[in-house]
Amino acid sequence: MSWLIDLLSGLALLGGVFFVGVGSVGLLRMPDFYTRMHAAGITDTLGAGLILLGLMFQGGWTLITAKLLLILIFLWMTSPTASHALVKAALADPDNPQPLLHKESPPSNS
Amino acid sequence: MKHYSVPRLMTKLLLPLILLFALYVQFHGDFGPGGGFQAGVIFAAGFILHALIYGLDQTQRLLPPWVLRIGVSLGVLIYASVGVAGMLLGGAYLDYGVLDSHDPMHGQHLGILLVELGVGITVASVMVTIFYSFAGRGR
Amino acid sequence: MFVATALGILVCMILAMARALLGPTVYDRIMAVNAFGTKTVLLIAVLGFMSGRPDFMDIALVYALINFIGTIAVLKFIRYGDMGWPRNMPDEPDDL
Amino acid sequence: MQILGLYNYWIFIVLMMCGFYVVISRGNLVKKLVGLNIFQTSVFILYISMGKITGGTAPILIAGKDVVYSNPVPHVLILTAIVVGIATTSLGLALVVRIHEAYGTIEEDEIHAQSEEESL
Amino acid sequence: MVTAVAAVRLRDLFAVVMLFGIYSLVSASLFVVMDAVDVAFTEASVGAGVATVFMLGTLSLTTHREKTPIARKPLLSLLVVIITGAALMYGTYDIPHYGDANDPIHHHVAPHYLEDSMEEIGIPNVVSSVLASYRGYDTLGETTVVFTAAIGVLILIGGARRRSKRDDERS
Repeated sequence: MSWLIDLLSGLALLGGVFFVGVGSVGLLRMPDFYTRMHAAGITDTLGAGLILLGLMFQGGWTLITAKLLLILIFLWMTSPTASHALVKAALADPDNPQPLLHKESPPSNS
Repeated sequence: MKHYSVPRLMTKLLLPLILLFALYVQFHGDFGPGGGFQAGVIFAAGFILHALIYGLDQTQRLLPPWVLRIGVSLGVLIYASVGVAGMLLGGAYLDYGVLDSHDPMHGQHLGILLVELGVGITVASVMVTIFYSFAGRGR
Repeated sequence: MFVATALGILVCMILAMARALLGPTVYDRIMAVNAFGTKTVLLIAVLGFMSGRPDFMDIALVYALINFIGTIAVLKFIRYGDMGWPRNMPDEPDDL
Repeated sequence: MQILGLYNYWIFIVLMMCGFYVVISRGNLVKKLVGLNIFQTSVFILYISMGKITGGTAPILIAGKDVVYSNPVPHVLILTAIVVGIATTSLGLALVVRIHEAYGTIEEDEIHAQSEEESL
Repeated sequence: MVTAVAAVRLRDLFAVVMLFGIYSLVSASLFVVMDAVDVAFTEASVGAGVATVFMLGTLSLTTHREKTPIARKPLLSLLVVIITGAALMYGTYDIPHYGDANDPIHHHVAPHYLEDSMEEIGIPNVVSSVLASYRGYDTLGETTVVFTAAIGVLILIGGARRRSKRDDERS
């Protein structure tokens, strides 16, 4: 039973690190602000979720798991809110370059 | 106001959790990491979040500045009076062992609890006071 | 296993820090700082398990909360240049 | 080996020198405060690193186990120092705000220039 | 560590404040590595949240561009800094090694705190017991300093201007 838990948590941690890595590379390499925002979302949801899940497997049914769950809930509540506020602020700022979508496609279809 | 709803709702959901967590840190400080200083700062951070989202006036209605001014001094007063109480009960200043005549360990527990409470009240009030000063200055 | 995870997160933190340093606009920097905070939460959680004392999740919890407050404060500052909004003005543009 | 064991002090010295450089070379008052904070944090790191024992763990006692704990005394000192540090920093920031109201600038050179003009 | 170096180079004070937030996060994780959990807790709650908010408050009341682009006398400052750093580094050769269990500081009062805390105080967190009980005077002094700082801030920028503005509106 122990090896199964280790295997599961190892897989989850590996997946989590992979997604965090993808998010970070995206954060660095994407061409403009809005696409970078998209990459950062991966870190916040899948990466954090999988890593904390892997840790939860190790924690077992204890207070630690409850706290990890709380961290996960907080992260999933706060980071979309922060992203939402961030994008709204960026869109409202006239100095900031607007998304490419508005420049390339005619505004009639949406 | 209606465009501002997502952060507002989240604040409404998060604020009780933050304050509850601050209280947990305050009173669980004997067993895990935590204590008066940290709890005070977290408590203040909760109110700062409220002030950022809902505006300073709303927060000042919730937590008026005169409460804070009392709180700032009350914390230090609690701390110092715990020491004086120890002196009155026949010990040295800030010696908590005499607070409970049966078991010195309970006295120590009680003393640390009260002292941490005093520290927490002072730190929280000081942080919110400073925030009010900075935020209220700009208008 | 935990060591590998922690190292991976560290590398990602360095990437996020590079974005925060390079970031052409202010918003890029804020986003990088936010992502950096999230990664720090994960790193602290993993470190707690690594050192064999996993009862220190409180710190990670505090990070998750405080990071949000910091981001909101920065955004608010950028948007309004003032901490005391809303003032008693009825026609304040109120979309953040 | 003799030298490598001292790396924590080197990190602390580099950080401290960064803070020191900002404080003495920059004219902006807010930046000076940030430099002072970096300086302060480097001292924190020095204290905490002195309290660390290799193989030790955090000084929260576990009943019934025989483990090495790190030294709690520096932790206590730094714990209070951080909170006092933020309080004094905010006092400094308040002074900066007052200076800005009085002189209309937060650059040290301009303040000196203005006060010299007044004294003439 | 790199953050600090970078933070001093940037001219936009706003970015400096944010980088200072990152720097605080990094140092807090460093504290976790060095077993100082309580300190990391404090640094996390103070450095990332409250300090940033206060600095932003100051920036909103003043200006957020630094005007002088480079240091006034960079060479002189750099020279002073390098000399001081070299002197400090020379001083480190007599200091005990990192993580050495035989340091003098681990044999003065710390063993007493660690061994007797359970019997005398009865709480497992030694940091709390030292903070509140063994070194109670110290903490009382610290609390008083925080109190005094709040009084100072109140005197300096507390609400004075608002009252005068209200008077203006009344008159």
